[in-house]
Amino acid sequence: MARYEVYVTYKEGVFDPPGAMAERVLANLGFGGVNSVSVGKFIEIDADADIESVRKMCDQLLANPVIEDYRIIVAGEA
Amino acid sequence: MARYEVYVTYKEGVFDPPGAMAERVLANLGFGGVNSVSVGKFIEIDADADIESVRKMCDQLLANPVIEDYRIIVAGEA
Amino acid sequence: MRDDLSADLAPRLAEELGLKPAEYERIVEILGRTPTLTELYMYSLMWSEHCSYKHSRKALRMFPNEGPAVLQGPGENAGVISVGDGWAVAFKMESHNHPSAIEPFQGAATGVGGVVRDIFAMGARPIAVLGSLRFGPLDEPRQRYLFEGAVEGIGAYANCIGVPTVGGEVYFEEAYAGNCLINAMGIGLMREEKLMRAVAAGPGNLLILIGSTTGRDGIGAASVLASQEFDQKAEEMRPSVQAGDAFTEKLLIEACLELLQRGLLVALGDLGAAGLTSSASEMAARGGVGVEIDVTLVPQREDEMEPFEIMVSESQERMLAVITPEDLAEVEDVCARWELPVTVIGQVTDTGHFVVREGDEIVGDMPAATLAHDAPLYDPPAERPAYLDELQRFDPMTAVEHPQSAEALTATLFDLLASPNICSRRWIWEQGDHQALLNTVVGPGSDAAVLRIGTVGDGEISNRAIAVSADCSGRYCYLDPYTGAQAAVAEAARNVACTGGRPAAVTDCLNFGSPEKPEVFWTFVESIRGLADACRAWEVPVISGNVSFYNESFGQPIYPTPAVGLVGVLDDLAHHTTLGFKSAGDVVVLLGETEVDLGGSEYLKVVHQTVAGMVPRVDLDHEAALREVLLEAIGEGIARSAHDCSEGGLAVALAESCMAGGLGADIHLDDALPPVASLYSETQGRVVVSVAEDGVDRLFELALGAGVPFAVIGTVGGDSLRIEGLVDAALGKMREVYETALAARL
Amino acid sequence: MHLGVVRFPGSNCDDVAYAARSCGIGVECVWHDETDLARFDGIIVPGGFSYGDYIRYGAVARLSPIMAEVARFAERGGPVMGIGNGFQILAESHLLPGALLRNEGLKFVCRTETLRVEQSVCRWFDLPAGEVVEIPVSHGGGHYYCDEQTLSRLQDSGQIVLRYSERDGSRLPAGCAPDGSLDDIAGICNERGNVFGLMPHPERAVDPLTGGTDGRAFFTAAVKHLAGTGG
Ligand SMILES: Nc1ncnc2c1ncn2[C@@H]1O[C@H](COP(=O)(O)OP(=O)(O)O)[C@@H](O)[C@H]1O
Ligand SMILES: [Mg+2]
Repeated sequence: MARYEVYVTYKEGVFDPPGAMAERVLANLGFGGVNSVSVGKFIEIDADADIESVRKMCDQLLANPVIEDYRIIVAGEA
Repeated sequence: MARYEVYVTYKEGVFDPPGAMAERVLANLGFGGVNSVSVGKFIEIDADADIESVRKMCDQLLANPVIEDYRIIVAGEA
Repeated sequence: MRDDLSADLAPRLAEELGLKPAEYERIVEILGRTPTLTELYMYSLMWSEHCSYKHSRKALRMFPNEGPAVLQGPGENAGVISVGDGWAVAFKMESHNHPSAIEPFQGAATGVGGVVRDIFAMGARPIAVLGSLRFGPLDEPRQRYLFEGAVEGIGAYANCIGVPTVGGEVYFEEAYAGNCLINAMGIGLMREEKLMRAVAAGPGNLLILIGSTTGRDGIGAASVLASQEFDQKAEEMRPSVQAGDAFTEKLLIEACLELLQRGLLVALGDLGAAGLTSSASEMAARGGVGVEIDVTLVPQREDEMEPFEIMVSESQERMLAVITPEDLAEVEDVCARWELPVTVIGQVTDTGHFVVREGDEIVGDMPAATLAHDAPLYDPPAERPAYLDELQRFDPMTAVEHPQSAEALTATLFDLLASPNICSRRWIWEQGDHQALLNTVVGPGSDAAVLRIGTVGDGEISNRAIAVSADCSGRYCYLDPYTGAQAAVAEAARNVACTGGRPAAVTDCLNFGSPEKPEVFWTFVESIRGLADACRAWEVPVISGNVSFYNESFGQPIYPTPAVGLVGVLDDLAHHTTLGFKSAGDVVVLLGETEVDLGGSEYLKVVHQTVAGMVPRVDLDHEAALREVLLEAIGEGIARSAHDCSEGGLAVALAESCMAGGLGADIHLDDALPPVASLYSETQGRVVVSVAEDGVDRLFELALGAGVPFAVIGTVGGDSLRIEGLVDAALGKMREVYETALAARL
Repeated sequence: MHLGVVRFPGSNCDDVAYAARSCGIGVECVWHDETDLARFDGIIVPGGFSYGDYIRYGAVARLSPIMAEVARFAERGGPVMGIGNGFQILAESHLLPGALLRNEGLKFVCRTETLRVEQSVCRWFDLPAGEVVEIPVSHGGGHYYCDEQTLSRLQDSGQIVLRYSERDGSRLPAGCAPDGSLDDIAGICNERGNVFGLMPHPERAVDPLTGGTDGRAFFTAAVKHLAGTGG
């Protein structure tokens, strides 16, 4: 059983509504110096599967290639 | 300017409907051996701020301390 | 038994679980032995305030529950009334105050989920949700967080299950700063013959669990949280917060309604507070049968759950049903189609006992009815609060300086229109889908929502409708709980009548502090008496409700808040009315008479930061007569708009009719009252009606016949509200203030 | 004339079916595991919350057996309309370009919006360009996004069907679309004009009692068109 971590982020140039909102609200809350915030997904998968199939899971379900990139990390045995 | 990565996950025992849905759909798609999927947030912050203020940003806005845990990583200079 | 407790450990654990020593003794007496761990948990939850109503049950008996239209009164998951032509409507209001104070989004969301399950447990398709909400003032960040989270949570959940959010109410008062109130009202529609009850029957029949898996989340959450005083100890209670799964709820609605449609269910009930324990014991008690559950059969979300955890888990989105063994295969097919797990977890027996097994081992065996009904009932002492005399002695007319000039009075109108308790709630209701199901004839933003009776899915559309409103001024109830409670029903009934609906029945959610405090308990009893007297006089029965005690923080109780949800019936949709003025030249009429009633008013609060005085009295006969005049006038098609006077008085009511209609008005008031009273008095029993010129005589005749004071006060037209000598407010400016006030505070 | 309305768990198929019927169109709700659409002259993917919109709007619905059939149906030139969640599903399925993101203000919006009909190749729709209609929106994820090249392609080939607009049909000031949509886009179609997606809900505007009647044209136009093509 392996533990995979998948990071799903918006592609460059895609508008990120939660990120943009967070930037605005953080500034309102008085946090100076925040240049940018982006909000993506952090998906943890425990599976008896190789990284190739995890890639397929991402392509088919977990990410939308039109707007998102993803990165998979093998985080060890689960 | 530093780059921080924040990982937001559900606290143990809090039900994660999207994660449960992903498990089911992946199984239906024929991915065997998926034991568990959890869906959290992956937040990237570029800011002129120390980790203490990033922690405050998380407590105040980016994570919901009642149901979520978070982890901050300093990912380097942005 | 495996869960055996020693005779000296058991009472100590009982105490920790909130049972009083005498209650523990009673359990031992019932069982004739020391309870097991599982039994102790089950009793402690069933006998908690939340599940047993042990402090409130006696007082609740004051409510009238019967009437020709009532198909199901209190005691079931929701009340049900007939609304004509074979249609029935189920409704119920429920609190989720304590969970929401910890996590507003999830608390409010799961509150909606819970009340909606109560509705379809009766066999009705959920058709509407309303929220009755109270927070502290919005200048505190914590209050903004609670408010925004709760609004979002209600919307998110209701939207996802495709049930429109058609109305509600919200108030901001210091008294709720430490303890917000989140009450959700659910409404459902069915054909009368489909009425379903949670009554187990037929020994040998199967108990099935449909929906989500069972986890440790919310072990005793609702019951424990709702039975304890609430301080800033939120941190420690966190693990009992639960996340809602609206999609599973949507599947449950569809699957359960299909099972019902096919006649496959003997009984159906939802799992709410105290989970399986409560649902199964109540079903068994109602049916006079026993039940047996094997916890190992219950699908579990977490590892190594103890039997007691499974029995009291409050995991959301689960339903319990009784079916015959022959129907199991078909039931499984239906659930599979809706991708919902369904599991046989036990059966109905003829022993009258609730037996809990872990495989072959028995871990609990109790007379089922004792769980559901035998909690000791209390008669807590009640004492009129000492502060009332002083508050009521306050005379607003003499105690403070009032604005006199037209300029100052106009400025006051704008201040009131900007008050969070009066301004437009658009910011809230745009976050909820109020149109799904295609029957919303009048959505939020009017006096009452009007929903057409019918199901577009079956192509069945009728000419009938229901009108619904949720109301309660906690401030009035604080100053005078008896009158305040009457004012709550009076306002709800007026709101419904303003749209053309005849009040039919009421649900309530009684939010109070600790019943163990005599002064709080007095306000509780007085409120019930007020509601009961009004409901009895108007023959509007109370068919369901909910009590939420221990709404306190740091020993400070909230305002007594008996929220009322009222449903009325319109026999013909061709005659319904909204609050907006319709055309220039129409005549503006005031039904009812203004008196000097500034005690407890929004004016006093906004302008003088004062909550004191005698609240407006409620004249039960006058209110009834007023509604008859309105219903006649609307039924005959002469009333072109109708809007009741509530917070902010006549001036605010006129302003709202102007804004809603996009038309100004020229008004002349000769009530011989001090200007501030003319404009901002909150005298009950008043409605602003507009009629075409040729309708005035008829309306006068109707009012005269019913003995309702009638005054022509002006005409519709222009682009400002001009009240002679007192107010001159441009429509555009009023709108700007009224529409932006809420968002501006967030 | 026979339209199929796809029913996923969580979709509001009944609303659309009712609206279409009230405009004189024969409709049938089709369960998401069906794989034969041959009997239909057109397909509507309705609004709602298919699979709760967990993971992403429309992400799970796109994987259901019927969507492969809908793709084939569209490929053969069959008319397909996605409303609200249906638009999101068509975008996820790549039957329409771009994607729908969360509303810019992060809040769900339910209100009636003014829409201007654009000059387009959309075959679901025969209202004249420049016409203004009032249709309710009700969504949390209606922010249309695509990259710049796609946007200019949409423009050049007449694929922008509806825009949020002022009452008089003029463009909104920047940032005033209810969801922050790119270029105020409320509805687009594919190059051939047979696949149409829109966030507003015309099915909520077919009855003067409940939301007006401007939505009827979205259904009656289909009737005319489909009749004209012998469907
Ligand atoms: N929490 C809420 N959710 C949805 N609609 C609300 C909410 N609170 C108030 N509203 C709506 O805003 C309008 C004004 O509310 P309110 O001032 O309480 O009306 P009234 O004084 O006539 O009872 C009503 O149509 C009501 O349904
Ligand atoms: Mg009113």
